[in-house]
Amino acid sequence: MDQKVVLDTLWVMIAGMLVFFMNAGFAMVESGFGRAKNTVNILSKNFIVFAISSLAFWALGWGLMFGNGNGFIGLEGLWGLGGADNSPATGDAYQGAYAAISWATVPLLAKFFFQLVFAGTAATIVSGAVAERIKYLTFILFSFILVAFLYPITGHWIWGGGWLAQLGFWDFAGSTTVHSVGGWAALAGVLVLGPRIGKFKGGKSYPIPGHSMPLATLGAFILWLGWFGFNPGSTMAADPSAVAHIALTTNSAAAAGILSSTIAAWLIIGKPDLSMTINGCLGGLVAITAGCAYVSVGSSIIIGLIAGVLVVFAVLGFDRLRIDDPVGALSVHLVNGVFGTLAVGLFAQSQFTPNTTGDGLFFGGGGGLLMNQIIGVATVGLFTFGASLGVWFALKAMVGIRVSPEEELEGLDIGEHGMSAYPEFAIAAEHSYEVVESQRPSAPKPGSLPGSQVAVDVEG
Amino acid sequence: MDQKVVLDTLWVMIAGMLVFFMNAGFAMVESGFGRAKNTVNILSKNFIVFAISSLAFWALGWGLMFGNGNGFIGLEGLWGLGGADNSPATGDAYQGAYAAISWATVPLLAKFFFQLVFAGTAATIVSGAVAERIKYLTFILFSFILVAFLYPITGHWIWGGGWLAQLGFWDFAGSTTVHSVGGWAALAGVLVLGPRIGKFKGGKSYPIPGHSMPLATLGAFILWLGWFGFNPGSTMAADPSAVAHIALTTNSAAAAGILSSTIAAWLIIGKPDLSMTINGCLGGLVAITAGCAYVSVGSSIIIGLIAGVLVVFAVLGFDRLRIDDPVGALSVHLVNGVFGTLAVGLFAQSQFTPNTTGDGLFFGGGGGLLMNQIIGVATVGLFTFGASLGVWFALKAMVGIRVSPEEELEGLDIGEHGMSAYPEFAIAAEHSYEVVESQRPSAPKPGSLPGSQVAVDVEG
Amino acid sequence: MDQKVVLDTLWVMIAGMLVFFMNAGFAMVESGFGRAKNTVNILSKNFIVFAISSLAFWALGWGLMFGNGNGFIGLEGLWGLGGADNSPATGDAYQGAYAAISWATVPLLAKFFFQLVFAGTAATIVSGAVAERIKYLTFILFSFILVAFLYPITGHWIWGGGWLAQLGFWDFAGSTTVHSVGGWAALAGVLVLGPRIGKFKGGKSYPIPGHSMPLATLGAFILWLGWFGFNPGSTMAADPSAVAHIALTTNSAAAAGILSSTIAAWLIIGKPDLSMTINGCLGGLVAITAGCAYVSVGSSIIIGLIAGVLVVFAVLGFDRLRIDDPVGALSVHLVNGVFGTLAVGLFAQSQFTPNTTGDGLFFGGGGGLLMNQIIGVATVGLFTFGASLGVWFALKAMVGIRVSPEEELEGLDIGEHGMSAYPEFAIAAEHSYEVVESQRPSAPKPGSLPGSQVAVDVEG
Amino acid sequence: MKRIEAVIRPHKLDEVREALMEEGFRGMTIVEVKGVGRQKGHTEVYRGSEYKIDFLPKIKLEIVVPDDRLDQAISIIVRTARTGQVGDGKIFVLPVEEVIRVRTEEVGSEAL
Amino acid sequence: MKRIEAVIRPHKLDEVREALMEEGFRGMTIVEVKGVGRQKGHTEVYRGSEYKIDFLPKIKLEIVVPDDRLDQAISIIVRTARTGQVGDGKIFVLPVEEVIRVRTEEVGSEAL
Amino acid sequence: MKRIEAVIRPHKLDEVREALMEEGFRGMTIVEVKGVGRQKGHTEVYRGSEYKIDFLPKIKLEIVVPDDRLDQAISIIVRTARTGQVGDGKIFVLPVEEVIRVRTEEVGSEAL
Ligand SMILES: Nc1ncnc2c1ncn2[C@@H]1O[C@H](COP(=O)(O)OP(=O)(O)O)[C@@H](O)[C@H]1O
Ligand SMILES: Nc1ncnc2c1ncn2[C@@H]1O[C@H](COP(=O)(O)OP(=O)(O)O)[C@@H](O)[C@H]1O
Ligand SMILES: Nc1ncnc2c1ncn2[C@@H]1O[C@H](COP(=O)(O)OP(=O)(O)O)[C@@H](O)[C@H]1O
Repeated sequence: MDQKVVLDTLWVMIAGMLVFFMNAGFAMVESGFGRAKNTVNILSKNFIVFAISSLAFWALGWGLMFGNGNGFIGLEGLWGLGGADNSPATGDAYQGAYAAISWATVPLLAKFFFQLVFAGTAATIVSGAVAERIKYLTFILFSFILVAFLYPITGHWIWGGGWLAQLGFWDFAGSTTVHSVGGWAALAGVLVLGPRIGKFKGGKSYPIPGHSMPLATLGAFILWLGWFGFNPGSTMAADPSAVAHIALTTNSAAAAGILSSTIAAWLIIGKPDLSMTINGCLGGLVAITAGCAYVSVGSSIIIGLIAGVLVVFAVLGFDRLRIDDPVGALSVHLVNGVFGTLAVGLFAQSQFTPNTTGDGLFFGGGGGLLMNQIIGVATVGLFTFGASLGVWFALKAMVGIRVSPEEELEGLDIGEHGMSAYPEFAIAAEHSYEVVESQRPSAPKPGSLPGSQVAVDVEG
Repeated sequence: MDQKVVLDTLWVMIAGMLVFFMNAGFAMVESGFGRAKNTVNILSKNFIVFAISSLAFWALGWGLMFGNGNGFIGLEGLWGLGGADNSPATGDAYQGAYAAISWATVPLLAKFFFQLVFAGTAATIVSGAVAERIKYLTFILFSFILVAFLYPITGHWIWGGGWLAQLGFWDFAGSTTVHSVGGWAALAGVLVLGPRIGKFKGGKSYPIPGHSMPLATLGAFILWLGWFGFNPGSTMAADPSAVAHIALTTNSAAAAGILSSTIAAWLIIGKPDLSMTINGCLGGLVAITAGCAYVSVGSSIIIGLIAGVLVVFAVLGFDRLRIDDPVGALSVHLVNGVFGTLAVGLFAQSQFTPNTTGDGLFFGGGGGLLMNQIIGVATVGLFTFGASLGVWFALKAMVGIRVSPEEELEGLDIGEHGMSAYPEFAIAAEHSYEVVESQRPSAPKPGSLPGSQVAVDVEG
Repeated sequence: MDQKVVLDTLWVMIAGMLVFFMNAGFAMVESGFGRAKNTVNILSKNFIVFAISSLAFWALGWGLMFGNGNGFIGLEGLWGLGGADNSPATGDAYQGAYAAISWATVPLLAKFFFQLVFAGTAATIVSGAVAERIKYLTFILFSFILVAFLYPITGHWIWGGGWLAQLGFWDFAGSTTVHSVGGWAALAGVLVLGPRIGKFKGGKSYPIPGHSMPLATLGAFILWLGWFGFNPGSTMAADPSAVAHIALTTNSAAAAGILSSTIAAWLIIGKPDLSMTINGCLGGLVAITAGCAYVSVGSSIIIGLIAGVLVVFAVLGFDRLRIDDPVGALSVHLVNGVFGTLAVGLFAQSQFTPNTTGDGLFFGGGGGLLMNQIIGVATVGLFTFGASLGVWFALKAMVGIRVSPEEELEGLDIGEHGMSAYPEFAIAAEHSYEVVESQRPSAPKPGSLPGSQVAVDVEG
Repeated sequence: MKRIEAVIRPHKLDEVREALMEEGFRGMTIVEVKGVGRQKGHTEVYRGSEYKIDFLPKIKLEIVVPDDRLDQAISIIVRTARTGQVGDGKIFVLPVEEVIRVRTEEVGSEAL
Repeated sequence: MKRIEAVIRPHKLDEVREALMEEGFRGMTIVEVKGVGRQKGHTEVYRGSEYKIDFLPKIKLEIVVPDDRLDQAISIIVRTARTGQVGDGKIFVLPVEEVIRVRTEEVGSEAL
Repeated sequence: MKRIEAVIRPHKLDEVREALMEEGFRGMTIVEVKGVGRQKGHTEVYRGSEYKIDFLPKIKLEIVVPDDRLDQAISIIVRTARTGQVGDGKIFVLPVEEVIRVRTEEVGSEAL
């Protein structure tokens, strides 16, 4: 067999396994940032979501995303990976229903495995933002729809040879395709759900500390590791210099994001808040995802530095907008997914991956690339946010979206799953603290934003 | 050097490392499903068992399993991996004591490393089932005997060119060779040990909830990851289409097992019990292990769906039989090890790995393959269960098998290790709950099964 | 592209990722062995340290270590990886600033990535020993200096073609270069810091149990996994027999270290202390790191057995010397880093990696190699310990090194980070135990050692 | 002096504490307890077996007050801790013979 | 009314609770406490240092009863909590001046 | 007999216990409690929001003593628990009507 096929397949499969492991990372970060009484629910969501994604992407998602079709949607080989395909043949030798990904010199099932773990990531991003109040069944249904329909459609535009790909929109490993799509779907869910009971009261925002920092930190390390599959693996080829270059830009952005978010938190909040450091790391990773193959190591450090600061301001900003995102998923995946995609338009240098992006604005390439990136970010955002909003509202009408206030107060673990995460540990009573008035201007009034309109207010 | 040797070795070593990491997965699942007071003991067992396996398999196990010999046992190159061997030479070029595994194009030590991590898995399966009451030293001694003698003997029958291999019994990655062998050894141990104090009282089964669902869930993710080494790595060759195919059947069965066990638990128990979802995932993985290279992706989904349901019924069934398995190891590894091996006889399709299984019953190949699988399952089960029973009884007579009731009540951590897993956390008192009479028919009377005959009953 | 470059790069990158993941292992071991009130701080240190290392090694460390220069220091291509370099060209074809590592057939950035994760390991070793009392900022600054200056200088001597390399000092994967360097830097820090409040009182040593054994055990498994990147990856080439051989010596030493430390603890302390078993595993791994490519599997078992016993005595010994190392970092990395390096002089056999060490003392090679190893151990130790002592004292003078006694008593989590690791769990009050007088001779008097001279004693 | 011990619902603690402090009761001590009573426990499942947790988490608030402020304190607690559902809890009043402030050795009402 | 406070072994709680409830004592409150007494603590080891844990985990069961049921309650507890080994615990009886049910403001025995 | 309930700082427990035991008080029971009083809580931050923890961890030490040893016990506790800072805690003395040792059914001072 052709050695290149062997090498590329090995690399793609190993990288895919690392990305798969990110599910464990998300599960740990999200349960660590949640409360003990909702831990079984958070773990269950994160555990089942990849199972759902596996079946949904196999059943239909892959076909919609990579099937030959028009600029908006795949139409061939839709169901059950059933299209004709003579992979690993490439180029002119390729014959089959999935021409858009025929450039990868690996068997069809290797392509599918690698793309599947990406689809799973988009779905799992949602789970953190909607945690601690969403119905288990509703989350499962939404995940299925996201991976079977929404994610593959915008995915087709970008990676499936669709109109954005033709326009010259570049997103190497998925800042937009995966992360901001997950982020927009999450934002829609958060707005339909409203904030957790007790999060915003009387014009104040009450912190709801995560119950286990070791879990959250472990999760962050696992995600960081997984990103070495996510970005360098997106070469889908064992290209030595590309893999090494991408691993390094990825790592540098993470490191820079850690530093800048820690410093920003230290300066703004007064303490180096570990939860901000973790979000900063992930923000840097998300931000470099689009450009990891197109920018220099120096640029990756700058992108990471900006991402880390963005995360801190985004967390504080969503709080003031009364948008309740328990784990910072919006700040990490949505905000930095958008930023990272735009950063390609600024920092790309043609030399790193010739015949792709060309040079960005800061390297003499003019604003054309940036404009394409803006168009991509905007259209993908509009579509995903709009469609998700529709799906969430439909689910709300049909099966309900939020657990009862009693259940939410008691914890979803008992209500949804009938069990406790830590049945033997003494859990201290919540509350019994006062919010300290900060120097920041007071939060906007209730009702001034969609999120609070639909908020459940049990205390009132 | 021959590129194929390089590629195959890289893949085998990396896959072996993933399988090695399953030890961490078992440690987390088992300690998560145990009680806080036994956590140090469970962790210690899972940590030392791979060390024991490493030495036992090196000293003798490998030789018995792969040494040239007769249909029942290896006889050449028994001790300390000491036989002549000119690996990576293969086929006619091979000369040495380990001809049965001469088909793998990798150096001897790579073969050994990969096989070692499998032997270690069999041993670690036992630890969960016998947890919370077994003496630390007794477990160590049993593990040594299992890996030095019992596992390699049946392993020789199947993978060492022995009589089952010659018969036409197929077990690609070890549903029987590894998982059901571990399961039978565990069953024997559980029966000799008897149930934990307080598990069965007055005809009722008392639930003993695991102390940490995050640990258990993390462990399940690690195991799932490890299985991408376990199954695809069992090619022992960097074969692109086989590796991709096996990774996908493996993943699909896991996903299907998650779904079906969750649904089954939801319908039967009334709630989507996370511990059942986790067992369902692992059950699906065990069940696909034998056939991962021989069945289609569609079949793998069916196998996983069945496995998930089987796990739920098996957990409930063992409970009614008063067989006390704290972590569900029997339901996962024994029941689905058997089912998965038989499933090869049903779902195998010759096209996926030509010149092996041929077609199974459902694909027009008739019942011959199924019959071979039944013979293999039965003989391996008989041998391992019988021999293990003997070993457990011998150990019971010589060093004792079970800690004292006082020690069991106080927890094995203090008794066996003199330390606490969580010395600073306030642990809530156990008990203080009532068992709810369920609609299920009441459990059989005490004493109707071997397990309860030897049970310690302190409360009585 | 040359297939060897592809293969070597894949292997180096994957191995590097495994080593990267060791950061998670260190974080888990160290936080598990620390107290709940310091957990956020320990996690933060372990999380930020790799970010710091990434930037420090990129900015300057790499250049000092591998830049062409004299026997003591690199002088070319110092800043930001900026030297000319035509990697993956090797041998005579190589042209560039980093000739010392031009033997590796991989791109420059792959070399950098792999070396970076090693530099990060050295830095993270320090964090455990100085835990529970060091200022967060001071630790960050020290880490930067260690990775930017100290580590690369001795690294240049050994791996950068410096005077020790020319002398014939061999350290395959870094028992000295990485582990004992980390250990010496840690020892200096521990002595300047003094013991934790409450550790030594009235001539007695008070145990301060770690707060979570599951975290510590998980961490140990992750480190063990990471070592399969650390040692076999140090080939920096996909050499099948070397990789398999090294993986096996590595694993055997770990297994042997587990057994011998468990037995030693059982005999000496009376119980198989899990924390000793974990340290024994890591001790075995550190000890085999220098010689993994040079010794037989049999020798690796002997080295591991010795390492495990050494760890137990070292832990007890440091305690009697009133040197307070919460996690056993000195016993693991310093003591066994030294032992492992010397073991090369004893156990090396020329056959395994020809044209390197030659035979050691026990294999007929005479004492020359051992003498070189002694010289290397001593000079690296002197330099690193001395320089670190200077840096720690300078930092103490400029920014302070130790948190206030009040903060230490309340926990660094609130003091340094303003947050709790487990805000919902009820944490039991500390203390309320009595130290049992052991049969061991009483500890030396306070004040007889540098460590206690600078000790803070709040209780007195 | 009297000691009031009020067993209340955990999520009512904030409200009770705030009301007491507003009325000038500056010191109190709480303990996490578990209670059995008329209020039904909840059912959990684990691996197919259902079981009922009889003991429910409660907070016991202990506050020592001078005799003349006893009724006021009780009425504040009753008012703020009530939801009207079974399980709101009980208030016990116990006699206290002496109070001493450790720091100053003040005794009696001075020490509160 | 009296308050019985019984410090007992944790694993005896179930039995004591069941016996009390069978005899019609429907409400009680428990606290996890630690006790020092004649019963010896156990020894732990950590990294080679041995230490003795002096405080042993106990459950304190608090139950307020009308005067006329005091002896009955005590004898139930004594009977069910006893193992005969040192460390079985103690029962303290304290006077209670008033009981109020938060939900209904009933007082006295009515409130129990 | 009297029951002394002393709310003290957690890190003072060892000293108080040792002093009591040296003077022959062999039994006592402790509970982990949280206290509000004059002592200020500390501020934590989480994701940018600051909040003040009002309840501070304290230890409540309960010790039942014969009437004639009451003053001695109190003075030991006051002496060893004091740091001089606000928050040192309080000692409450409550009457105890009866003490029974579960194991032997001894009553009164014998049972202590
Ligand atoms: N006799 C009693 N002695 C001590 N505590 C009691 C007693 N009866 C009830 N309690 C406590 O009061 C709590 C509430 O009592 P319950 O009967 O459930 O509802 P209600 O407060 O509405 O009467 C119980 O959970 C328990 O902690
Ligand atoms: N004087 C006391 N005051 C308060 N609690 C006490 C007192 N003496 C004993 N106790 C409690 O009773 C428990 C049992 O006492 P102990 O002397 O060990 O055994 P026994 O119950 O057999 O006399 C102790 O652990 C402690 O919680
Ligand atoms: N009226 C009270 N009733 C019950 N406990 C009290 C009362 N006042 C104070 N306490 C307890 O005493 C502790 C210490 O009181 P505080 O006013 O902070 O300082 P100080 O002991 O110096 O007076 C509090 O944390 C609380 O647990």
